[in-house]
Amino acid sequence: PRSDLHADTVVVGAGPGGYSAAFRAADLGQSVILIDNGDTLGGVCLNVGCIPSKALLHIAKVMDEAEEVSAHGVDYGTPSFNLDKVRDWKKSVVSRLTGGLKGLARKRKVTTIQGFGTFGGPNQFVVSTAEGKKTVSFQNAIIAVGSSPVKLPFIPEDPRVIDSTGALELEDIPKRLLVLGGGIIGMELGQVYQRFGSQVSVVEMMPQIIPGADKDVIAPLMKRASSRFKEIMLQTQVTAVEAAADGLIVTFKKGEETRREAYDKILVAVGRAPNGKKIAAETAGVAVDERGFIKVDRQMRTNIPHILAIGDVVGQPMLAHKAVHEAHIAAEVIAGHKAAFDAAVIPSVAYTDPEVAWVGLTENEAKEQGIIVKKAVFPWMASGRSLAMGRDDGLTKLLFDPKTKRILGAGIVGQNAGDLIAEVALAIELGADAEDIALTIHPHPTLSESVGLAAEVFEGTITDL
Amino acid sequence: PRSDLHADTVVVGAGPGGYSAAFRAADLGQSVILIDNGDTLGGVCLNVGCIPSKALLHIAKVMDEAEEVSAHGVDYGTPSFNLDKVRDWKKSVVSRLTGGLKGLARKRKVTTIQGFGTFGGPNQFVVSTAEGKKTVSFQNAIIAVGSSPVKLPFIPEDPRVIDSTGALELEDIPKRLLVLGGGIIGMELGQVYQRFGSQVSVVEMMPQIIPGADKDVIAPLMKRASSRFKEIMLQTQVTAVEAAADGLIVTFKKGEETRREAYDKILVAVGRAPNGKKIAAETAGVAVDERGFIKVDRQMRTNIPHILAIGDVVGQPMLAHKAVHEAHIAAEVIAGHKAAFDAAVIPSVAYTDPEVAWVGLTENEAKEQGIIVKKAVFPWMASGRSLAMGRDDGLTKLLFDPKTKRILGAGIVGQNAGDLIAEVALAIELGADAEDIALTIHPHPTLSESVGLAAEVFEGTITDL
Amino acid sequence: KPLASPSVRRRALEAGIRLAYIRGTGPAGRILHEDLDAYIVSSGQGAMVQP
Ligand SMILES: Cc1cc2nc3c(=O)[nH]c(=O)nc-3n(C[C@H](O)[C@H](O)[C@H](O)COP(=O)(O)OP(=O)(O)OC[C@H]3O[C@@H](n4cnc5c(N)ncnc54)[C@H](O)[C@@H]3O)c2cc1C
Ligand SMILES: Cc1cc2nc3c(=O)[nH]c(=O)nc-3n(C[C@H](O)[C@H](O)[C@H](O)COP(=O)(O)OP(=O)(O)OC[C@H]3O[C@@H](n4cnc5c(N)ncnc54)[C@H](O)[C@@H]3O)c2cc1C
Repeated sequence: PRSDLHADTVVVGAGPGGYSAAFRAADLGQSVILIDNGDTLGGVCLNVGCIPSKALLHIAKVMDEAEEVSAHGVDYGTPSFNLDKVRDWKKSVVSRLTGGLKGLARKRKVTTIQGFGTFGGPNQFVVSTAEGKKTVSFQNAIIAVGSSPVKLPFIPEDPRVIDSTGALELEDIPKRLLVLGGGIIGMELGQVYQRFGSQVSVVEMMPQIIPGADKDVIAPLMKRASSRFKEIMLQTQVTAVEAAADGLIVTFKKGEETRREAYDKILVAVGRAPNGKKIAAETAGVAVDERGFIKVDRQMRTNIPHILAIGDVVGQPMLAHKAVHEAHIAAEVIAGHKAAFDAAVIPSVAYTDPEVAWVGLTENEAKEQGIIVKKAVFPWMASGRSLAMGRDDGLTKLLFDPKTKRILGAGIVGQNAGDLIAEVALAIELGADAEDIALTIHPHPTLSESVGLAAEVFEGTITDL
Repeated sequence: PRSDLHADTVVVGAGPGGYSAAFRAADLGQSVILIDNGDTLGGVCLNVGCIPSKALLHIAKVMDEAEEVSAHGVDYGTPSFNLDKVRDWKKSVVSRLTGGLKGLARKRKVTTIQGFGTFGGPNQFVVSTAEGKKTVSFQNAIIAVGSSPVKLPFIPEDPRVIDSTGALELEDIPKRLLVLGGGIIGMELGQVYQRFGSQVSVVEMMPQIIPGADKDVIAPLMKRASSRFKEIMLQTQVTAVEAAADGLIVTFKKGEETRREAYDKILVAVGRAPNGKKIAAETAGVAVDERGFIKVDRQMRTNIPHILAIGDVVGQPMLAHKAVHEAHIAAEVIAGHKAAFDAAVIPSVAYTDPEVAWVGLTENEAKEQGIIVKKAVFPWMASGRSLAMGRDDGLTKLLFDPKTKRILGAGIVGQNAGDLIAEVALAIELGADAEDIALTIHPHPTLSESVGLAAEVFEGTITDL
Repeated sequence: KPLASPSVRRRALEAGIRLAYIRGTGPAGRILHEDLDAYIVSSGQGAMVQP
């Protein structure tokens, strides 16, 4: 053969998108090769994203709760904190999952190649491996190369400037940490470092943190974070960073005012850029836009029909569950199924404390798009379960079409919000209306009850407010 | 007037059923009087049931987690435990909610009377209050008198024998506690006392704890509880209890074998009996069965059409959310709406660690009723979020109709299972099938994902196993 | 947009049917599997019905 290796379907990138596509394709009878340059399968999400961040957030959460129950009769005092052990535990969680993936690949006879892949032509990848270059030919390819942290040009190369990957390495707990970017990743990692002992400042250009969510939904997080962080600077720009011996001197600009402040570390969390430009896509004729995104149709096909793309590299939202959903579609399309992306909504979650989750239409979007919605809010102050967890700072907001009463969206903030939002996602997909949700008996006392109760607020049948 | 007081609708019992019915009736324009003999509104659930038990379980959970993170690098050592403060906190949670109810009653101009009510005729209650007897007449009445702990005749009256109410008072933490009954309440309170320092034994007549749920769903709870409790005796009967000076001597019978063992306290949690016999129902002509249940139709009407009944007193399952749902129907029926009990399913939750939740058909029921189901299980060992919480012992089981693929039931065990079950309740109410659930994008990494993944197991599209 | 659940939408896609042509008989006009079955039978596409 002209190539060293061949498979029906070759997938490049073994993140949630890539491994899911490879496994689904194999389950549908294809021979599959999965190429990734990492040491382990799982991509960003498992190795340096979703999973390690959630493991650290879990530790932080337990520390918060231990502190809180100390006021309620179970006094823990200050724990002895061993950063090495925390890091090891985080690693063990990641390894268990990436090891699991390896087993799943083997079980499915998916061949994995460790190396960096670029197109060698419309039916070939060239993979740079430890043993040299290998060529891999295919009938169909799936590009799942994901994204990388955005770097800011005016920030110097300095070991004290880290991105999310660096932050998750937990090299040390800096005394003064500046988080550049108040999005999901910045807020999650900021809370971890604050809990582990850093004095955390967050700077965000937009007028609110986590700009995708509505302001009222963000408010409880903003309140809690503000009381624990040193400060949260909104509508503020970083215009310069100077690497001095005793700190990184940052210049902030808010309106006309500028200010300088020193930090021990800076975590840059201003977004992620797609990796589309790094795979010699032009060699295969695959179009990549100037930002590095690869455009696909609803079947996940690029402009070259036998080459598909999925996950972060095809566009926003850059979320693991979107990548997996697209992965299944791509594999099914290649297998000849008539699948297409048809999901009505993709939920978003910030795994902060409190958690913030939203799905479907937000109030901001409704306003922008001129869609008239009626909102119904259930404040968790009236939730027995939330109070029994020592917390009263959540809320469940549902947005309905005032005419059809159909559910259009939801924003939830509070403990387990990320779990609760799934019910609303299903409700939206099924076209449920307020009464469908209100008349579904939710177990008491749970937090999920708040979804039913918010629907009762809409219906005017609520008796818990 | 012939009576001291009069209202369109009089509700007796101010538990979740009673207060919800009273508030809904008031919102629908009725004048309402709410009678309860307790010091505060809220009935069993708020005062000595759902809420205080969940508050204590929260403390126990945090203690468990603090112990677990100690192995992961954040060492807490043994906390200083102050039972008085724990009790005070529990009380404060309860007071905040019962105080809230008082405000809601006032806002709605619902008159509350503290006293024990019995029927004085088909349109009258006689209430024994601190200031003497008062008569209250009505057009319509709603009986919401709830239930009381079952007492066992062969157990002596002794301060060391307590029921759930006594257990929640937290008078002390006995060294050796026997929990009589391995149902939800027994297992919840058993875990609280174990965590707070008791050596806990559980005795249950049935072959499994929490007999309503399927065995595989109970297994992870059984495993955790077994490793922490002194023992869990199944298929074992208590035949005698003797009050000795240095302990309560209990005789157990399992098959042909008998055994005696001493305990410092016994918590009797063998079930609850309806309070229907205590309200002189015959005076109004309302039929009460020999066990104390009041039979109602789908509109919640008793045999006397203008007298309705709701909640624990009308039958199983004795759950707060069932009571609230029935309460709304009763109030709406009285207001002339064409409402009727029409919910397909009522979820059940044990707020143990791990939580156990189930809804709709169980495998046991399917077998008994000869219904053919196909089950799909997603083990949480493969859930990144569960592992990131330091736990791998959950599972999500969905039951489908093999022909229509419609979802019929679910059993979930693991952290937050009680929150996750709501999505399945909604799915069942809406007649969703496996594909509807599998194609709904669940956020990653959450525990709610396990519901989508179990549906993928059914569909054969799963790539995480 | 016609109201239909994800599985109905997927089946319609597989059968090459535009949901806009189908009248839903479910609550709020929701298009059910049965409606899709009936449409397929009436439009002579019976062979495409999958159990
Ligand atoms: C700190 C952090 C936390 C996050 N938390 C969440 C969360 O909680 N929930 C969520 O949904 N999302 C989260 N995300 C986003 C999530 O990680 C991504 O959306 C997801 O990983 C995208 O999956 P993917 O398959 O598109 O690609 P990726 O996971 O980015 O994987 C791409 C893989 O391809 C490899 N690769 C790239 N180019 C090549 C090449 N040319 N040859 C060979 N291999 C190549 C990369 O090394 C990588 O392994 C988080 C991200 C970060 C950084
Ligand atoms: C420890 C424990 C934990 C529980 N946990 C949960 C849980 O987590 N989730 C759940 O769903 N359920 C739980 N339950 C069950 C739940 O408490 C009941 O299902 C619920 O309270 C029933 O509500 P109700 O309105 O029928 O009556 P109740 O709550 O029983 O209230 C009845 C009220 O009527 C009063 N009353 C009775 N007779 C008279 C009279 N003649 N005159 C005046 N007043 C009268 C009583 O004093 C009481 O206040 C728990 C129960 C216990 C004991």
